[in-house]
Amino acid sequence: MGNQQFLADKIRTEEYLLNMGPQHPATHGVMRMVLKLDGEEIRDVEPVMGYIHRSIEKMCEHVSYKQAIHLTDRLDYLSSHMNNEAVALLVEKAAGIEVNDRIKVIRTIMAELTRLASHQLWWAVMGMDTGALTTFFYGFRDRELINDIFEETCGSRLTMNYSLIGGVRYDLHENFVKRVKDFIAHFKKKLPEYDNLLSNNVIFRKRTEGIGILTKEQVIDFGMNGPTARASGFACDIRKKLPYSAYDKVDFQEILATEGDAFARYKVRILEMWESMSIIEQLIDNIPEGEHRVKTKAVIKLPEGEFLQRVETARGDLGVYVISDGKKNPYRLKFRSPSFANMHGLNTMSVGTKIADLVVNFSTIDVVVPDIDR
Amino acid sequence: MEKTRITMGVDVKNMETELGNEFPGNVIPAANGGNIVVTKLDAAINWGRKHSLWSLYFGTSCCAIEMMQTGAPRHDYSRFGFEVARVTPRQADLIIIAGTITVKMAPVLRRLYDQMAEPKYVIAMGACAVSGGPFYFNSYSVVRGADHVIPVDVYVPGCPPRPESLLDAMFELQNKITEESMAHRVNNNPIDGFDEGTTK
Amino acid sequence: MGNTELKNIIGSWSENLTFVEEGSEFLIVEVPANELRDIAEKLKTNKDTAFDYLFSLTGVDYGTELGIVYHIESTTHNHMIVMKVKTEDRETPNFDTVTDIWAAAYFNESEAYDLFGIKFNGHKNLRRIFLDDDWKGWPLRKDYVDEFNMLTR
Amino acid sequence: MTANNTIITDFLMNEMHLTADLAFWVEIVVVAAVYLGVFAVLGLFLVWMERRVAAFFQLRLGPNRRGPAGIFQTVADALKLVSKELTGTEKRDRFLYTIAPYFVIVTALMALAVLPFSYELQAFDINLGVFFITSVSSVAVIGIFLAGWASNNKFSLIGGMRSGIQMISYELSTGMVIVAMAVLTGTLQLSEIVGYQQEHGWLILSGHIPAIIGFMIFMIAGTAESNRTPFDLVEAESELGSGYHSEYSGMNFAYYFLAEFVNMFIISAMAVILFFGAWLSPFGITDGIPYVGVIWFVIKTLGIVFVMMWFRWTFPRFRIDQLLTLEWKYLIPISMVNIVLMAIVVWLGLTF
Repeated sequence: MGNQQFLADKIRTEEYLLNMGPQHPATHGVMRMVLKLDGEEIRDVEPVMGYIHRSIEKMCEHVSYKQAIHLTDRLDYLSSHMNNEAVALLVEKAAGIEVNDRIKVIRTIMAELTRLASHQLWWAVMGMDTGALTTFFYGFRDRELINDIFEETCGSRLTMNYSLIGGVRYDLHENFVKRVKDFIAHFKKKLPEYDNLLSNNVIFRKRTEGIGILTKEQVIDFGMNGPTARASGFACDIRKKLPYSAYDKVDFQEILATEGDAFARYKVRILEMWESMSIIEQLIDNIPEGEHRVKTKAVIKLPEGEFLQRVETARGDLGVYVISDGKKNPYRLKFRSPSFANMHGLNTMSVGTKIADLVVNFSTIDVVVPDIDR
Repeated sequence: MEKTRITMGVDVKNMETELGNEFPGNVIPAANGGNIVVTKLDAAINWGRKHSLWSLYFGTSCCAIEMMQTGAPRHDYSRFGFEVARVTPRQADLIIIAGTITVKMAPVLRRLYDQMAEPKYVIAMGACAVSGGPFYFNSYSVVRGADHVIPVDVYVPGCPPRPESLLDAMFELQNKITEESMAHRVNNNPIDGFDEGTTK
Repeated sequence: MGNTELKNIIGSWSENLTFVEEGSEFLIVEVPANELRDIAEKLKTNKDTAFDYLFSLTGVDYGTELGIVYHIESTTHNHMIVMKVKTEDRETPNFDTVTDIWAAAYFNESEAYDLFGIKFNGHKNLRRIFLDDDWKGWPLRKDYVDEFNMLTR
Repeated sequence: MTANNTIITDFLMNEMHLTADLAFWVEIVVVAAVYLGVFAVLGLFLVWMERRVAAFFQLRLGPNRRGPAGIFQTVADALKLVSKELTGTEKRDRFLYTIAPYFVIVTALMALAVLPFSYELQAFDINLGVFFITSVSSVAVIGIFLAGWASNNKFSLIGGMRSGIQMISYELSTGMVIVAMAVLTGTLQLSEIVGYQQEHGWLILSGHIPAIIGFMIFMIAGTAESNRTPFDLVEAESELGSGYHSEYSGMNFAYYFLAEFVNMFIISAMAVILFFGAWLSPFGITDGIPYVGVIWFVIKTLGIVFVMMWFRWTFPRFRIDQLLTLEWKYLIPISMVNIVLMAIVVWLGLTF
């Protein structure tokens, strides 16, 4: 490549900084990425966060445990049910509150429905980021059905506040089972449609295969989790490793891929949607009878010490770490956010690639910005 | 019959005063719209402006999901011609603040608003944009209400508000645009004494 | 591997480590600040412990002293340990960085610096990632007072 | 001008008693005004059609509140864009910034003037018609390039650079396909191409295999030429925001917005002229009646426009290096072979 070197000496190119600023369609919210570019090749990505830092951890030090649950909805609003469940499980384990099987099964079904809704939205926006704008409307059409189910049972479409300490807020609506079954039947016909529209599209395959490759060691070293890490072969599914709620009574397969490129991360999430549907099907027919809420004291005080609860949200494992000094509000409450951990891999993934690849990589690690900034 | 107000056990008398004075920063009154004299030409131009509100691609947190749902097939705001969402503020004439505005985001929102071409409208969507929402107390980095930063035309309560209420807010804005007159709009600029919600 | 075997292995590395077991389901190791780096090095490289996954790094203000809590997990043996480091000095608290041992600490240490003011010597790009650069004070400290922005209720 | 004094000049000279050359100039102004009207109405109609077709593909209703099927929606858009403030960055290159939109508009209009809507309705019938259209549409690149450069914004600079590379490289394959069709018809004059198709049937049939290959290449390169998905890297929604026209607002942006749609119309009109017999009715049923050709011309062109809109709502976007490899390593060699193949077919007289 003699002339390449010759040209490189003759033409003096200079690197420049580009702000993929807080307001940009590819950043799914308000995240700023300062790109050091040489032409269209990316030399370095430095994310600047904090544009939606709402100091939730400081607020949690002033509110009681029951009130802290309602703040967790606004963390990762696409898996709001799992966030509530995380704090509820922590307090129940720490304060020794026993929940019956019905509550566990309801929580698991709701968690899987939220995961489906989150993956649908991810797929919709992933298609938009690569340029196929129709996927946005297909994804949201199916998401509306889940919103109807949530609205009827939990009362709200997005930030549910459904699970509380010691159970769930309302009992299941009487046509909840019918609606969920209709949705599963509908979505089983529609998911192959997603594959025909985007997954098997040759341009999409060209845009995602071999892009942003992460090996298993890199993923572990960066502390990444969720479908992004499972695409590189790192088995980090908390539902399998430390089963909580009704996950021990359900047999499902943890999806692992080995290539670790953008298409592997895409494929893992699509297969996870099938797994979530099979989990719901196993649970929906035999929801045990019982109280939907166990009696708890008005003001719950945790004993001295520190507690950790890990839950598998749609983006990865959310860790809630509480240091309690026996009073009614936590001394220190830390949310270990999955998207914040996944951000570490972005730089290694996109150095040397083009801006279009950065957009694809960023949307395959499926980041929710308020989950990062807390 | 004297209208009774349901206050649900909150004694409203001193609640206003208690909240009133400690509301940091001052609120910028929205200036455009709301006067009587509308000429034939205004009516035609207002009809055009009213029915082609192109919103800016701007969503910070949870309300952005509900804004997307409004664009989705079921609630579909493309029936009214809103679906052209422009990415650059230059070509947008409606900014829907969907989500919380933090202290670090306020100058960015301020600059976006300045970059927009003149007949520009603002919808504050969700409790966070209206008044700081769930982050009103004990939070050190949230601007309590987007009207500290830019003048807001229509407020949409709810956390997050349903897509129908966002559509209703857009119709509210359309009604406001119909009575707008170009003479009134040009001379006074509402943003002389603006504050970014950080200075006292 | 249970807590007791872990305690024996790690206890053999240096004397001034204190182990705490009650009040938490994992073994807590309190490490003095100057030995942080080599204990972390040993935790990762030792075959029996093999702690290679830094789950989370949390800054804590214990009232008089500032501390960092490391939750480290081993992906091969599937056990977890909690490593704590404390310092009395509240004006310029600093610890050695662990970013070259676990890359997952890169943004977490910036967050601890941003919200608690704890510096990490050797960290490549320690900056405030969540707040403005000219923000005065460290918000998550217990003695942080901001009468304008914060309405405490 | 086919005949030296057409209907308009006769009307002007007899009733209005104007002298010959004055009538000639007045006629030019009248025709220009008509074409400007056609340009505006066409732009508005195509924008409305795009939004309805998009809604049709995306399971939603699309604009249907303003007028019967929302047809006044684009009128409202136009009214709003007219009355918008013209903002722009402070340190923009003022002269180039204001000139840029007019390049795109003027070239779109010039190309529109040459199209043979029907036997009588053709403003100019110059004898290198097709060559004139391609050369004029290649001038449009300057408009986009200048916009990218002059608006002092890194995103539009990248958009402008991308448009420069893409438009220039895809003109090669369109040019070669036109050369192949010229080999078949033996002429570049539009009316003679249509005349040839009147005797031998539509070129896509008479030229069989090389014509079909040429049509496919032309459709790919044409979509790239008009910056539409899957080649819309120039104003890639998710990467560069609004690409080269992100600093244009109000009427300047409206020029780019309309020009993009009219370019799409021109590309599909060229495809119809070169392959599907411009205004010829399918089996010559209505060829005799004057002025009816327009209807066939518009129907066929809107058919191809629908196909181009179909591309937009199904395909994701290329990356810049994939786009260039597709052109330089695949389309150009194939179109060269296509010319040789067409030459052989014509030489052996195998055309129908």
